Amino acid sequence: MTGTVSNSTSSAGMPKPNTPVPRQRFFEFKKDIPASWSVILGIAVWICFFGFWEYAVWQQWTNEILLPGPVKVLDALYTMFAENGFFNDVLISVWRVMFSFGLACAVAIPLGILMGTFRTVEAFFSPFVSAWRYLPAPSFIPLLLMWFGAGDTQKLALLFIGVIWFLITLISDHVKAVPADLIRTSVTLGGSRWQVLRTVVVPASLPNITIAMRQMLAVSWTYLVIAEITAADAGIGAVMMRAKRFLHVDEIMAGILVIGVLGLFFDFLLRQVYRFAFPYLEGRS
Amino acid sequence: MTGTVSNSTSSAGMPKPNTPVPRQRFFEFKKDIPASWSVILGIAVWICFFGFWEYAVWQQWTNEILLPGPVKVLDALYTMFAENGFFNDVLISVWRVMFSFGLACAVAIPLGILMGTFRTVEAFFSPFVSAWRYLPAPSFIPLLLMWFGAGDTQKLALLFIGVIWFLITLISDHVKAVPADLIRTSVTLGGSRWQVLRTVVVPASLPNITIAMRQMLAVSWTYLVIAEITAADAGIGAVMMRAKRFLHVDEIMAGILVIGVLGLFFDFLLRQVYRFAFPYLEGRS
Amino acid sequence: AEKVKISGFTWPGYGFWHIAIEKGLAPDLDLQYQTIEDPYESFNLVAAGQMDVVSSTAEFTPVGVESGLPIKLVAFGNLSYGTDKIVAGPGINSAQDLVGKEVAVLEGGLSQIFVAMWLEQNGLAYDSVTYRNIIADDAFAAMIGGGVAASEFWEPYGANTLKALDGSSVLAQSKEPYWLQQGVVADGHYMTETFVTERRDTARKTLKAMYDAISWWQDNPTEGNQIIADGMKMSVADVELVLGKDGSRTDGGLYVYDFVEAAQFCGSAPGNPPFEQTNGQINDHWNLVSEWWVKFKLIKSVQAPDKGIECDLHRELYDAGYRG
Amino acid sequence: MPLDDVILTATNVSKTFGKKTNTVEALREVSFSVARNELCILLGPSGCGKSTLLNIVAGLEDPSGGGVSLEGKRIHGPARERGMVFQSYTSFPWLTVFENVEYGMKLNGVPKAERRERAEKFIDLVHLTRFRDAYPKTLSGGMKQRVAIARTLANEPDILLMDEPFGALDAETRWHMQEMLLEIVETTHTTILLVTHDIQEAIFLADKIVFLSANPGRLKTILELDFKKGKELKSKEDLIALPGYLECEREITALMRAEAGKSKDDY
Amino acid sequence: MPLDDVILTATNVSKTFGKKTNTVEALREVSFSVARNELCILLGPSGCGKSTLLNIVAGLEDPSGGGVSLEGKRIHGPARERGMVFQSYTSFPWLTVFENVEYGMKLNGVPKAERRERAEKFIDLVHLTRFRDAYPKTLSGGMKQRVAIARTLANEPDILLMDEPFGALDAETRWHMQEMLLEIVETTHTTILLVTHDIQEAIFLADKIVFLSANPGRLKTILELDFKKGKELKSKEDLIALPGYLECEREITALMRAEAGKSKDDY
Ligand SMILES: Nc1ncnc2c1ncn2[C@@H]1O[C@H](COP(=O)(O)OP(=O)(O)OP(=O)(O)O)[C@@H](O)[C@H]1O
Ligand SMILES: Nc1ncnc2c1ncn2[C@@H]1O[C@H](COP(=O)(O)OP(=O)(O)OP(=O)(O)O)[C@@H](O)[C@H]1O
Ligand SMILES: [Mg+2]
Ligand SMILES: [Mg+2]
Repeated sequence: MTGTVSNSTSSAGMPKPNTPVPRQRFFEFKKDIPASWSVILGIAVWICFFGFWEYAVWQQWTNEILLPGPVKVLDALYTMFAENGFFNDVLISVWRVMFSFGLACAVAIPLGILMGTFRTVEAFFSPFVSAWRYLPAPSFIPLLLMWFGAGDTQKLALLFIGVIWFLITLISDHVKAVPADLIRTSVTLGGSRWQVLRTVVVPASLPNITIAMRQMLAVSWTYLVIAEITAADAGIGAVMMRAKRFLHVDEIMAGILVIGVLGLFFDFLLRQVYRFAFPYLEGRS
Repeated sequence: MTGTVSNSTSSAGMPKPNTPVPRQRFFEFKKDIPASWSVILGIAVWICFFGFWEYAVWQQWTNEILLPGPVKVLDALYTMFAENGFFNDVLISVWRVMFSFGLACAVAIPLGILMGTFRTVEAFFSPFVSAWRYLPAPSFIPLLLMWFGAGDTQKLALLFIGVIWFLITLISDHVKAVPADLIRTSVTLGGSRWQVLRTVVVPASLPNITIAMRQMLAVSWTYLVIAEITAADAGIGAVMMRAKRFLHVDEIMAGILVIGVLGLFFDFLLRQVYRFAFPYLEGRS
Repeated sequence: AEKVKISGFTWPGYGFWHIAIEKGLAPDLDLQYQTIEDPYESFNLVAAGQMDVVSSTAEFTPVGVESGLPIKLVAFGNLSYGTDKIVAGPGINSAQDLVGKEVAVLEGGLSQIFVAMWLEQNGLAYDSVTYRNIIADDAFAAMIGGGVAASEFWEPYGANTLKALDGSSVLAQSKEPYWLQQGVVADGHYMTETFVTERRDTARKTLKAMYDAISWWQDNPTEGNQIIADGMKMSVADVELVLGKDGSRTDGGLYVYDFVEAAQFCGSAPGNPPFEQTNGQINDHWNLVSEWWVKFKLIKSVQAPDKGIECDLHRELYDAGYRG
Repeated sequence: MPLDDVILTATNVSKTFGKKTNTVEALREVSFSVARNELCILLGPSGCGKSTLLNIVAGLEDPSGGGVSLEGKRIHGPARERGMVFQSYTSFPWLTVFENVEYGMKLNGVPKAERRERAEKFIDLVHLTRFRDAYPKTLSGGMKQRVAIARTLANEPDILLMDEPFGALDAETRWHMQEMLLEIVETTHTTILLVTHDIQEAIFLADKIVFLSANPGRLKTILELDFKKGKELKSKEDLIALPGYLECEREITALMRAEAGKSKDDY
Repeated sequence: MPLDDVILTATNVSKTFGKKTNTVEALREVSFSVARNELCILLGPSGCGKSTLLNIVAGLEDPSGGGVSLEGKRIHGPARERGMVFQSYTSFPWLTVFENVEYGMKLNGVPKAERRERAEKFIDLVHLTRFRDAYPKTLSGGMKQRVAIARTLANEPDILLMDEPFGALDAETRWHMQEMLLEIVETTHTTILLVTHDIQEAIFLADKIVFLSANPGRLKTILELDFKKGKELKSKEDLIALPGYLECEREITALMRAEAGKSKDDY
């Protein structure tokens, strides 16, 4: 034995055996808070918001025609669903967003993957894609009308060009971040370029691609109203447009509400897809 | 000596001293390409684009009223600058985007930092901010007109609400990613909460906040046209709006072109700011 | 049946297309009505050869012609009969009070001419105010928010503004005899040149179907308004606000021309249209509007009316004995 | 070392993570003390709770039971007196070497002139004088750790806590750092509590080794390295040459092996 | 080992990075060879070009001069014959342990039944049978590296290349891995070329050590570890107990020290 084992070194300076005081402060760095707090705070913000809104209307701070109170909006929402067949419009809008977004993904994912993988592809497309990100989508409505007519295709095309450029950029950035060592591993195991692409680059970037999709789906919802203003016979945006023509602001607000709820719902859905599709990921959101 | 030093182990299987063939393939994983290739490919895509466009117009594939050729667009652009005082409109639009974006940053940066730092702040604001991301900005034009009048404020407000929610989300995500060990280091050096916030959280997240700003500035440009359609006497969007009323599609396209160029220019500017403001960062873009 | 593509924005004044469709008034045509809220997008579709008929406000033709758009105004559809108003905010009681202030109009639209003419009528220069491009949908909010001193409105915005904004008042409205006589604030129906020339028979049938619908509506106003409300997806109350309840054409905000009146306005039938308008006034209207667009520097010159107006369809119908 | 010169005492420190159903017992009633000017090593198999214990001493975590006192005063929360160096590189990338070292003193309101003097002294001590105005990005991993050490020392803590400070460095750099640390102890007489699981490192550096056993972390034994007493070690070669070194390494290796064997498959 | 049983030969391998003004000479005319079934270690100070050399052997980089041949054939580009294990964890997170090990064989069109059999054999070999269907996220660093090793071995390379495979692991896990690697060599008689800068690791594992000097990387010496010849080493304790071990460690330490001293400030 070169060391001496000493078991109890308790000596001077022993602290009194008082139970430690758990410090629970309201503002603590990066400290997780109890789930109950989250829920309470999350509800609190909405209560504050709706409360303030109703109060502002009640106090007549603003014009009631232009800013009806939340109760009136909910009432309008009920009427729209119960009597005006609004549900059908919602379905049509959801279909438009989903379909156009699906198309955008079908183009952006392969292109983004190729751009992220091969510098040559990137050098070719990147200047083009970056410039088109600034595209003011509404300005393209006349061209889209001409090319696609006044039907659904035109609206789908508008939603498509509203998100495609950002989507490509995000995806190619994520693919660029695939660790080089994963690719090198596959190559030294005898993988051909096509095999590496299929068995490494794609699965490695898929989780982050899904996150990019979630972000851009949110943007797609903000374009819905613009897309459905033009030549729309149905859809949430068309209903809001008509409501505007006859100054039914409560219906417009109801439409905004529905879009918000739908957006959150699909965000939640994609979160779940992420969870279930990538069970192998470390505990990330 | 426990090992034996053997100097030249050259023996059987010596390869012929032919010079190695450098494999330079066009599609190589993550392999940097010569700068000259980048430039050539980057120019190539624009030549392809403009070439195809001019060809399509020349072959009369589309209606010339609705899709004038690039030459005609450039011609219109020249006239607009030389004769119609378009430069002034451009300045006004730039000012609007910059000012509203500055305001958005002034709100989003502190709030995002607090949300990223303290879970309680996040729990309160996050449900609210996520829902408002889906906000279809154009639907708020009447309310903004009512609150802010028909002047500049209203347009600034629209540009503001178009980017603020995403900006807050992005910034708070980046702040959340500040390494906990940096914060803990400061705390064990005796830093108070305010000191930690000021001397660690802020400088550590600032580079990524700048990147988030770059991304959202791009989005801000896409909203410019929507903001300037209503009640605008000047600005790129107003000019495009008038051009639309009188079917001057070449001017609309010129407007789009200018917005694209401005977008790229400010992106470049922020990239430079990033470079010069954060010289201490490892060789990242 | 032959397909005819028609478009217009959500406005009861164009609702007769729905009646024509619903009641099968053009048995051998397949009329398809498409709602397109921005008329300029309808004209874009015309340029692309994808639209045959567009219903819109009546002032567009000179602009379209100068841009080379292959389009003709074939009929004056209706006259604003009180639905359009110039409403002033608190403290503004006369044209004089407006000098140097901002007025919300649809730039390059009828309302701009309406305001400009009204200013001149009151002895002021047409450019003594600043025109702000805010459509009526938004102008209500803009007036409440301040900033604009007056605005040109159609219903229901005018009535709502008067109700919501204390001290607001009507400065002018389209029901006044002068405006009715001038016929400035009106809707028209446009057809593409190819449609008019190459499918003339169809064009005639299409026009006839619309006038049949108007007659039918005059006889069955309640059911007609219901059809229009359903077709436009608006409430019956909103339709009645504009078209009236009893088919008399004078108990709403719009006066709808029947076939003979429209033909007279076009100069394709003998006699004078109502409101002291003259036979063939459509050409004067063309010149009036064109002159204003030149003043506003939106077009370069006034062209001959026949470049943008086609009144022979009415004449042929009239000659064939049709009377609506 | 007289027993009454104890600076830090941990008494029956326990720690349980998680809530209700899903709890992990990381530490169970661990007691030990560190004497003034001592370099005490916390050694033990992976996951035995070394980092948790160090975090409790630093005040970054609260113990579930028991407590720690410094200079006889019960500790609450993190403080300047207990500076910590982490395994990850924590030199602030936006500050130069000098500014990094000065940072802690700035937080504590040390006047500028003194700050400058002390910073330069400690930069010298860790051999970074040449890099005084360089940003961390231009430094190697070892150099970044030296910045962190200098920064903490310049802040004059009563005890320096280090959690595997050399764990991310390559073998060769690790040597240099260990030798430098002994040099620093020689000069500054700082009290150090250092976590590692590298046995050679522990033997080379330690005055005393506190060995924890795994699942949950309990005090297994405290080793006083008698064979090193009075010897001056400057380099690893000196250690290897020391009689008793091999025996000591073998003994600790056996201890480690016994603990690690408990969960053989999960290495 | 007869000299004519050489499997890999590197001849005058040079490598310069960068272009025109801004070049780094990483390797200058390095020649060495690896015999069949040998475990050859590339040792040298940090930045001496070990990884670069290994990458050239793997075919991931092209040499600027000289060349490498395997089984007498000049190599071009990466290939199945030269499987590589990296320091970073490269087990594919989206595949289970079994699918990871099977992966290389799938690329090379090995039929399903054989794939399964071979995969299970190598999973056994690295003691991961219990974790056959687990995803890498549930594995520790050491286990991830074992997956990578099994995957490469199951692909039956002529030579196994490893770049600091245990560099990111903690000391204790590193032992286990080293011992396991010797076990594997015992069983499979694989030829291995391994990069490290841990001297103990090098001595423990090597049949032969190729020592590179720094700035630029040149061959300094090749060491045959005669004191280990014929001895059976199962654990680190065996090595420590072996006569001649201390002397060998001291000798290599001195070599290393001499090289590292060249750029003292940059450790
Ligand atoms: N925040 C936490 N929440 C839940 N469990 C934790 C937390 N931190 C640590 N643990 C658990 O406590 C035990 C001790 O962890 P700790 O990090 O202190 O070990 P360690 O000895 O430092 O290990 P290593 O040598 O790997 O650094 C482990 O079982 C770990 O999983
Ligand atoms: N892609 C590259 N471009 C430019 N220089 C490089 C590149 N890769 C390596 N180098 C340089 O070549 C030299 C050798 O690097 P290498 O990574 O091979 O060393 P190493 O011996 O593996 O070091 P370590 O022990 O730190 O892993 C270093 O000076 C390094 O900076
Ligand atoms: Mg630890
Ligand atoms: Mg290396």
